[in-house]
Amino acid sequence: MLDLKKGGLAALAMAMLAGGHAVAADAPVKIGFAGDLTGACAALTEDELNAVKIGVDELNAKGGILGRKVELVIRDSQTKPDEGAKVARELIVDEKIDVLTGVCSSAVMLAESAVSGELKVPFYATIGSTQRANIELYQPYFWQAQANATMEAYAAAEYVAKKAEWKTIATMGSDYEWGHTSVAAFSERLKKLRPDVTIIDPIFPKVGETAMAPYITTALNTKPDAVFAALFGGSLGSLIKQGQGFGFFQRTNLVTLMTVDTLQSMGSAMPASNVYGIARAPFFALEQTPEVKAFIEKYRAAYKEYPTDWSINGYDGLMFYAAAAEHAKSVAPDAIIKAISEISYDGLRGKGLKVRAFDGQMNAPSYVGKATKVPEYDFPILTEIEKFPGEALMVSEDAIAAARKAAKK
Amino acid sequence: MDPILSARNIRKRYGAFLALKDVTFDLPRGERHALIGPNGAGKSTFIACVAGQLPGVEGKMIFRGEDITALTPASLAKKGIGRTFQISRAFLQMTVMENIMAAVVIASGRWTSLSRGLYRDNLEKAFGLLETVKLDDRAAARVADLSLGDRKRLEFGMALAGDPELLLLDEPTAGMSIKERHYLMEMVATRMEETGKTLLFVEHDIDVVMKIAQRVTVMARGAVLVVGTPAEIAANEEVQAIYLGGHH
Amino acid sequence: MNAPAHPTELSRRWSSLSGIDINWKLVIPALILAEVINRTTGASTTTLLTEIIIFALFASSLNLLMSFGHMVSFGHSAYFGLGAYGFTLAVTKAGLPLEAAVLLGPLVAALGGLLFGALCVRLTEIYFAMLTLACAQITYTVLFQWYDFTGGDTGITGFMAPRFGLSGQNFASLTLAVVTLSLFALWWIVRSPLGLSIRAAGQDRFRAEALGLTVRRVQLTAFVIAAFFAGIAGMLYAVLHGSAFPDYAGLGLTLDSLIMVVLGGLNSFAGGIWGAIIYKLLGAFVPSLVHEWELVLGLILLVIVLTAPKGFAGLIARLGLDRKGGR
Amino acid sequence: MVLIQFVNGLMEGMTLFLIASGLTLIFGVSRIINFAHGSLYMLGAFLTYELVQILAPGTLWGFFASVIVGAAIVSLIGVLFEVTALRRIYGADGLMQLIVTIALVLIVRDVVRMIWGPNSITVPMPDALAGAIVIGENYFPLFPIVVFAAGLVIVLAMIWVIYFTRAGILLRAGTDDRGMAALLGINERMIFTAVFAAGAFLAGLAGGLSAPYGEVNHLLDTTVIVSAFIVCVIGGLGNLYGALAGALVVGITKAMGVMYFPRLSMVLIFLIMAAVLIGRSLGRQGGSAR
Repeated sequence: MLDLKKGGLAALAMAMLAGGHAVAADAPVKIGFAGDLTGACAALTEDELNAVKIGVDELNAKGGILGRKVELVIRDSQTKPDEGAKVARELIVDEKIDVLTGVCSSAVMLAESAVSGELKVPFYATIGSTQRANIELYQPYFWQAQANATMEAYAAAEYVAKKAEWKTIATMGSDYEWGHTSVAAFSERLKKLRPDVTIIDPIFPKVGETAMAPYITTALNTKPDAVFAALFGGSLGSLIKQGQGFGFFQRTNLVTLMTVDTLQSMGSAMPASNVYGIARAPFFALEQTPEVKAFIEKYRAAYKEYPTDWSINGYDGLMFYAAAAEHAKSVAPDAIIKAISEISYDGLRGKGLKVRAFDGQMNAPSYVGKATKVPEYDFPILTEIEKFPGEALMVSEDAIAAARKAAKK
Repeated sequence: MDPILSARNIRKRYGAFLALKDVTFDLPRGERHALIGPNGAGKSTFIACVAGQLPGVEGKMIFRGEDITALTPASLAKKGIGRTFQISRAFLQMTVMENIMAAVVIASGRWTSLSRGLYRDNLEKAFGLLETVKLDDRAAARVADLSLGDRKRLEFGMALAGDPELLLLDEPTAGMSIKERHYLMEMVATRMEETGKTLLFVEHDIDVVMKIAQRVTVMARGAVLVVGTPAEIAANEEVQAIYLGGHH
Repeated sequence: MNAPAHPTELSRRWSSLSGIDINWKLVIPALILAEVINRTTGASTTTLLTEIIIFALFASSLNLLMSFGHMVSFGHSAYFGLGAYGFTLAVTKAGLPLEAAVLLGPLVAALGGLLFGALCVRLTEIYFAMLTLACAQITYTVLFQWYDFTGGDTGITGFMAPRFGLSGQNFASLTLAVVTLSLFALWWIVRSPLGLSIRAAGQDRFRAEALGLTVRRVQLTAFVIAAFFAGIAGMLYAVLHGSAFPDYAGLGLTLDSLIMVVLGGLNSFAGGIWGAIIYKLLGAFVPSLVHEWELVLGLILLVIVLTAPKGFAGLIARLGLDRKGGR
Repeated sequence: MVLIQFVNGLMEGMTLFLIASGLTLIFGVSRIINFAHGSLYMLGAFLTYELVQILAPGTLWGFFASVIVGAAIVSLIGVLFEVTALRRIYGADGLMQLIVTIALVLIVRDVVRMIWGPNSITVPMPDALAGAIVIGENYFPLFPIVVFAAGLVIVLAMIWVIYFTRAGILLRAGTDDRGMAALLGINERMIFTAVFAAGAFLAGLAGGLSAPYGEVNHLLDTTVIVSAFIVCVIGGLGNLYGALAGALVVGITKAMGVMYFPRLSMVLIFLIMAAVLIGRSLGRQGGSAR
C-alpha cells in the first residue's frame, strides 16, 4: 500500500530539509549548540544558552574569532541521547560547525561525545559532568569546562571535613550514575580527611522522586549531624520543603547542590539555616572584577534576571574556546585540541583556567557555602563561601589511568 | 441409543442468583432438539455451559462418553461442539470468504501455518460451505455490509467448518423476519438431516420450533419443566399455563 | 461440487476474496524514490530517512498487534530496547562478531516478548495494556540500574563505528533493504493462515474460541512476532547511532510508536509506515521552525486526529486514492 | 520508625488518590483514557501559585481559596477541551481519544513554560501548616495531615454525590448502561461533559493542594500521570473505592520499601501493578478470558 503520493510528499519534505550548505573559507566560525532545550534539562540549558548568546554578540562586537564572524546554530536534543547524537551529527555534517556544545544530561553528553570523536570535531560541555567522559569514554576532541561530578563531591567533602563538630554524616543520592558517583566520591574523600567521622550507608531515591518523606525519615533516624544529598530538581526541592515538617533543619544540616536557579526557585521556602550548598559559579561569589560586573549587568538587562551558574559556565566555556582559537590562530580541530591544554585563561570564574590534556578536564573551581536570606536579594544566597580551586579536586592522572584500565575489563 | 450429550445436575450461580438449578438433560445422537421457555428460564445459560463459556459450573457434562465439564470453548470445539451466538459474532472487518476460511483454517488445526497454499487447498471446502448457506455470491463482501440474515447464515456456515457432531444455536433467528427465520432453519434442518449430526437450539418462535424440532425441552426458572415431542408440548397444560399463556 | 479448479486460478480467486491486498505496482516506485532521495540529498536527510525507515518497521510491528490482533500495547519500546541492547551487549560483553550480534538483538527481543507476552495475554484490553507497560518499565529499570552490565543510565557508547563504518547513504540503503524484507515478512504473516487467526482472535475472541482457536496462544505468537520485528528495528537503531541507552526502552518511545500507528491509521497494514513518515517528519521540521515546537506539534496532532479520525490511511481510502487498502 | 513510615505512606497515598480520583471518574463514565490529567493537575498547581500571591500569601484561607478557585478554572479549561476536541471523536476508536489527550499534554506543557518559564516555582506554604505535631522524638508534619483530611472530605463528598443525589443516580445509570441512560432520557453528552468537568476539578484540586509540598514546574504532568494511572488500575479502573485502596497500598508500600528494599524504588509501583494484574489473571477461571 505504499504509493506514489506518499513518496511525493516525502521528497518534497526532504528537499526542504536538504538546502544548500557550501562553506567558504572566510565563512563565519560556527558554534553548534545541541542542547537539552526541552525535557528534564530545559531550565538549565536555557540559562546556558542565554549566556552563550551574549558571548557570541560580544565576540562579534570585538570582530569575531580570528576576524571571522561568529554564528550560533541551535538545535534541541530534547534531553534524549539518540536525538542529541542525531542533531550533533547534523550540525557537524550539514551545518559544518566548528565546535559543538550545549549538553546538560550526562547520557546526551556521552552520545554527542561519541559523535564528536567519530567525526573529529571539538566538543565541550559546561553542564553535563559525568566522569565516564574522563575515563573509559574519553576521546581527545572533548573537554569539560566545568568541575565534574567527582570534583564537586570532593569540594563538599573538603568543606564538611572542616566542620569539626560533625561526627555522623548520612548520605543520599538520586538513583542514577550522577547520584552514585557523587555519593561515592564524597564518602571516599571525607573518609580520608576525617577518619573519625561515621558515614552512614547511602540511600537512593529514584530519579525525580518527589515524595521524600520516607527518605527524610530514614536519614533522620540515624541522628546524623549532616546529610549529604546528591539530588537536584524536583527531589531536592521536595526534600527541603517536606523536610521542614520533620524539623530536619533543626535536627541536622543539609549539604547539597545549590546553584542560583535552585536558590531562586526555593525562595521563601528556604530554611533559615542549616542548608549548605555546593555551587559551580554563583554570580555573587565571584570575584567582582569589571568583567564579572559587566556580564551580570548585561545579563540582567537582557533577561530581567540574574545569571545562574549555568549561564556563567556557558559564557566562560565559549570565551575559553575563543581564546584557544586565537592562540591556535585556527579553528581546525587538531589545532584547537592542542591549544586548549596550552593556554591559561582568565575568565569569570577566576584566573588560570586550563584543560588537562590527559582527560579533557578543566581545573574549574567549585564553591560551597551556607544558604542565607539577605536583604540585597529577594532569594537566598550562599554566604561563608569557600572557593575550591580545581587543581586540588582533580583526580590524578594515575588514578584516571587505573580507572580506564579497570573499565576495559 | 446412548445420548451424545448428557448433563447431570448442572448448576450455575451468579452471586446469590441461581441461574440453573440442577439441570439434568439427555440429548440423543442425531436429534434436532429445541430449548424453549420464557425469558430468564436459563436456556442461553445452559447453552453457554455446554459450550464451556462460563466459569464455575457445578455438575457434570458428558459428551460422547467423555467428561467435558471443565474444558475450554476451544477444546470443546475441537471435540466436535460447534455453536453460534445469540448476537451475531462474525468477524466484522473481514470478508465473507475470510470468515469462512478462518473457520476452516482453525478447524483444520493449522492456524500457525505461514503457507498460503493452505488457502488454496481449502478453497473448495470453503466455497462448498458458502454454497450450503447460499452466500457464495457474496464471498467478497465485508461482513459489516451484510444483512442480519446473511450474517446469521454465515455464522451457521462457520460453525459447520469443523463438521461438529453437536451444533448449538443460541436464538439463531432473533431479530429476523418470519420469512428469513424459516429459510434459515429449514436450511439448518436439511443440513442436519443430510449429515446425521445433532442439533440443540434455543428458539422463541413456536412455529419454527414445531416445524424443525423433533423433540423439545421446556425450561422455566433455571430448571427443566418438561421434555417431549412438539405435539406433546403443545398439548401440555402446564406448559401452556407457564410458558405459552404468558408468552408476549 | 465443482470440478477442481486450476491452482493458480484458485489462488487468484482467494486474493480477490480477501479484504487486504497490497498494490505492488506502487511498492517498487516508492522504494526507488526512497533510494533517490537518499542518494541526492544531504547527510541529515539521509539520517532522517534512515530513522523513518527504522521507525516504519517499529510502528508496523506494533501495528501487527494493534490493527490485526487488536491488542493495544503500552510497552512496545521494551522490545525495541531489548533488540538494541541484545545487539550491543553481544558485542561489548560477549565479544561476538557484528554479524552474529546482529542476529542476537532480535532474538533477545523475541525472548523478552515470549516471557512478558505469556503474562500479558492472560489479560484483555486496558489491563493487558497496563501490564505491557509494567513489563516495559521493568525492562527499562533493569537497563537503567544494572551499571556493571548495561552501563546504566548513561548507556553504552563508542563500542563500534556507527553504521558498521558504512557511509550514511550506504547504511540507509542497507536499512531500506532490511526493513523492506522485514515488512514483506510481516505482510506475508498478516496474509497467512496465522495472520488470519491473529485477526480472528483480535476481532472476536469468543467467536474464535468457539471455532476451536486457543486465543491466548495465537496472541502470544503475535506478541513474539511483534517483539522480534521491534527488536530488528531496535538493533538497526543501535547500529545507526553506535550506542544504546535505556531511553530506547522508555515510555517516550512507546508513546511515539502509539501515535504513529494511530496517526497512520488503524486497521491498515500501511498505517505504521504512514505514521512513521508523518510523525518523524513533523518531529524533524517543527522544532527547527519554532521554539515552541511542542505546542505546535500538539496542535498539528489535534488537527490531524480531528479531521481524519480514521488516520492517514483511512483518509487516503476515503479520498479513493488507495482502492485496495484502508481497511 | 515503622510507624512514621506508615504514616508517611498514608499521606502519600492520599495525595495519589486525589490525583487518581478524577482520572478514574472520567474513565468510569466515558471510557476515556485522559492522558492530559497530569496537565490539568499541573495547571491547578500553577494557578494556585498565581492566586495565592493575589489573595493572601501565607494565610490558611488564602491558600484554600486559591486552591478551590484554581480548580474551578481548571475545570473550565477541561470543559473547553472536552467540548472543542474530545466530543467530536466519541464515536471513533478509543485510541484516537488517547492521542487527542496526548496532544493536549504537549500544548499545555509549552503554554505553561511560556507563561511561567522552565524553572521550578515555589508555592508558599500557609504559615499555620508549616509546623509538625511532635510526639517524643517523632515528627508528624502538619501539612500532609491537612491534605489527608482534605482528601477524606473529598472522598466523602464524592460518595455522597454519587450515591445519594439525583446527579449521582443519573451518573450511575450512564456508567452501568448507556441504553438505560438513553431510556431515562438523559443526554449522554451532558453527562460526559459534566463528568469531565468534575474530573478536571479534582485534578486541579489535587495539583493545588500538593503544590506547596513539592516542586512545581512544567514537567510535573508526566511525573504525575503514570502513577495516577497505575493507582487506578490497581484498584480497578472506574472504581472509586478501588482507587482509594490502590493509592493507599502504593503509598504505604513505597514508604515501607525505603526501609526494606530501597533499590526497587524506581520499579516498585510497576511491580505492584504487575503483581495485582497477574494475580487477577490467575484468579480467573480458564476458558473465557474476560
